[in-house]
Amino acid sequence: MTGLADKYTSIEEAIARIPDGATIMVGGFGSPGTPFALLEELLAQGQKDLTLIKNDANEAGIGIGRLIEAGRVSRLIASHIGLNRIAIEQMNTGRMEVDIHPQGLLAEKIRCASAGHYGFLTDIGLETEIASQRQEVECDGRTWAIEPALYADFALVHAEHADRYGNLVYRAAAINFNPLVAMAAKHTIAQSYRVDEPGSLEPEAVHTPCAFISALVQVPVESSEQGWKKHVA
Amino acid sequence: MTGLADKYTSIEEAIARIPDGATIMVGGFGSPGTPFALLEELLAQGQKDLTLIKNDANEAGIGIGRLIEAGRVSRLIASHIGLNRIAIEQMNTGRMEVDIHPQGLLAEKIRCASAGHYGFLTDIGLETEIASQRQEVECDGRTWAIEPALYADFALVHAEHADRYGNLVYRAAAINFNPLVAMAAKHTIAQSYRVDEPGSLEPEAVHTPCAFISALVQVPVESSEQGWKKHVA
Amino acid sequence: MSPEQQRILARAAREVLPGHIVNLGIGLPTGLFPYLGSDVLVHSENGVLGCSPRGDGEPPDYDLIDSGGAYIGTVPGASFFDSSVSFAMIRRSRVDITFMGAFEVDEEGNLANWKIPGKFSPGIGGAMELAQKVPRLVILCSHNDKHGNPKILQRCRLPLTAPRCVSRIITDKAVMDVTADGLALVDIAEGLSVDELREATEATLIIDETRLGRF
Amino acid sequence: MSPEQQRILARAAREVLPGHIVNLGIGLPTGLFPYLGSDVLVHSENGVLGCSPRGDGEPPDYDLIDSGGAYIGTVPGASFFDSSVSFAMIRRSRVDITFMGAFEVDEEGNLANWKIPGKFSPGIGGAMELAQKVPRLVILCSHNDKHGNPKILQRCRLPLTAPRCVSRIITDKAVMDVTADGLALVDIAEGLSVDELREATEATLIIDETRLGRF
Repeated sequence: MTGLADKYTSIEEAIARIPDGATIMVGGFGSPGTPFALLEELLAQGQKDLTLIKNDANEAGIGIGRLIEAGRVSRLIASHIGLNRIAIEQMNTGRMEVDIHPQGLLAEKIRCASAGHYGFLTDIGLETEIASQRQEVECDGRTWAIEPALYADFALVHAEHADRYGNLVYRAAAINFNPLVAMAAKHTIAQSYRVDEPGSLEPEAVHTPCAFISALVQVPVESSEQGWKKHVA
Repeated sequence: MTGLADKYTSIEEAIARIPDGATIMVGGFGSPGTPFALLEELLAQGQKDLTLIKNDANEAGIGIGRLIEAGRVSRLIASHIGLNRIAIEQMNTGRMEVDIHPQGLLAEKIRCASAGHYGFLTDIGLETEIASQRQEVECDGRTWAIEPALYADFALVHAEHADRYGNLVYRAAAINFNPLVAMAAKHTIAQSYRVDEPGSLEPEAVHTPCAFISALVQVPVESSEQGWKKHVA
Repeated sequence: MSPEQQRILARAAREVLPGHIVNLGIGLPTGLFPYLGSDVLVHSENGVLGCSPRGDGEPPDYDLIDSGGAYIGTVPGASFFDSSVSFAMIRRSRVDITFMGAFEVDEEGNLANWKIPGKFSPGIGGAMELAQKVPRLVILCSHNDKHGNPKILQRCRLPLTAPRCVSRIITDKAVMDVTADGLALVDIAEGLSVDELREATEATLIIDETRLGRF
Repeated sequence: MSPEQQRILARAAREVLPGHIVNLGIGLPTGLFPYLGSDVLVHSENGVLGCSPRGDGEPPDYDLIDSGGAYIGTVPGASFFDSSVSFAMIRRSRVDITFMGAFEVDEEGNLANWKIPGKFSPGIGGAMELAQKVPRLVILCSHNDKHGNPKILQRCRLPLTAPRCVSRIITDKAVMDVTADGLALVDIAEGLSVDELREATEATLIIDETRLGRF
């Protein structure tokens, strides 16, 4: 156990905690909220055989797309990968295993892990193709699908503003999956454009309390430029 | 369907929507976050045979304590009612049925309703007295208790600041169960000390988006004084 | 945008009422933006309530896209939230109406729009939950595919997005309601005959010519 | 506060390490506040991380209480959140250590502190989840009840808060660790003999007199 502010560290040190074979949740919906700098460092350090959990596959050439292209992702759990043709290619050739979940169920499976439960009971997707993959249970005379929670070793998140304890505030549509994965993984590594002293954030405006953060690094706004520029929209 | 700002109404009109026999979730943990003005109006209008869902029973003489004393609550679903001797008395004499849940499970059962699921699977309370009341299911070789979601007809919440669409911001430890019950009930009635034009709240700082709010009323800060003054601590 | 698409959008805009919370699916439905009045809020699955089109010539806000990936703006009264809250809104039917494209729709209101086995399976996104839980689902699509094959079928053949979920279908040729008895024709496109419409449709249409609108 | 209680609190404060997130149960544990260093954050179940005692003579903030109902303050770096997030913190073991009172504790580390059937059943509150999920649970209680009966038992007789959950017990007479072999005595109160302690305890104590501390 170290001091409350000691989680504020270098990006090299923070990412070096991740071993080969790790399961990693990644914040972001498309480019907004994607922790581009942390992903670049992960690419540089060379960890392989990774299982990634992210809403999407970013786009070819950016974010987790670069890890996928480098052959470092053996499995991807996502909701939609349509904007990344290389991810689709790897899925079709079997180079990368891809599990697809409806987007809201993916969010709930991650949130369920943050709450420490085994799973939840839903009626979403009954009578569709996804139903066949799920255990079902009878309650109050109706059938429900069991959706197990998604746990992970690590989460990588992107914040707009943090304090040195690791309290996080996200911005605009960059919130998306970030608060969920931050609470669901065993170790959460956060990048933030701005890091200030404790007391600089409104306590009610904190999206992710510092209790959920293992490591915090400050990154320049320019570290996201690559994502912004290549984003197709 | 009426306009977006038309949910901003009078306290009489808002509470008059609640019929006898309704199931009502109430925000607040102790006094902070308790919608005292809405509860006073409910007392004045006379609805009876109510099922209330609240973390606690407030204290004798304030908040839902006054509805309980007036014999208007036939069932209370809570986590701890130790600060209200009249509620304990009604429980012991059978005047009021009381269901007790561990506090975090109560919060999760309410949140689960906001997500629209049937329930969730937990290991909390296995090997304790509460286990006997729950259906269990076997998953991945372990036993899990099924905790059904808690749905309600109405929720009453207290906010610090709102806009006319019903976007809500809570304050300090008055957040507690308010965002959860606001999203879980079919119709949520919010009171707020301050109500401004749309655009006056930071979009990232909104705790409860207006989509979850059916009616909004402005109440004076003094309406909470009764609760503050009688609070024992 | 083609005149057919504009016709679909102009007709679709009449479905949206003051106070509505609206979700616009990827593709044609996103084109509804300029047709909407000011007293509605547009929901986007990625966590925005109160989307607006980005102003002409405005620089993009790189943190602000809709679920299709387009840079957008927001209206006063907008809010941002996480993906679990966004889908809580959907699953508890706080989103009043949603517009989506389709590969196939059928007489029971079944919808297929996420997967063509062996050809197209990029994922599900938010479609399954929107289709299953939003009280009013309006399909906007071409009446026939690019080879002229009907998309309005007796029974969907592709994997379903959700069963019995569609309320209304608006195509370049017709407006149809899903009813307990089957697909009921509401409006027919200007200049099109009922026989021509039947020819272009696999589903059986319930048609009361005395009550038919034009659009 | 009695000298015995002060002795318990002073000893308990040594359990808290820099960087810890700490939950203080209702009653005696709340008295730990002034003993804690500045590099810890105090968690309260009602949705506060970073509680501090209210300053002398400061007016209360009516929106700011701890889970016991006392008006409190906050430290820089505090945050407020809803009850589901508060218990996510607890259930995923982000709260490092919690202190609680007890009616009964036993040799297996079972804890009973929420209900006395027929006499006291005001509810569960957060106790069950804190006891089951916080990695380190330290019990602070009097060694014997007001009638002199032992509270440190071979087996709990009251309904359990959680089974096998206690790490350490600190009473006015002793500090004991729950081990695989049973309750191991760590420290004994100044002036008390091992025989006197055994007399006051129902549980069998594992005692290595060569390694015993005083407090």
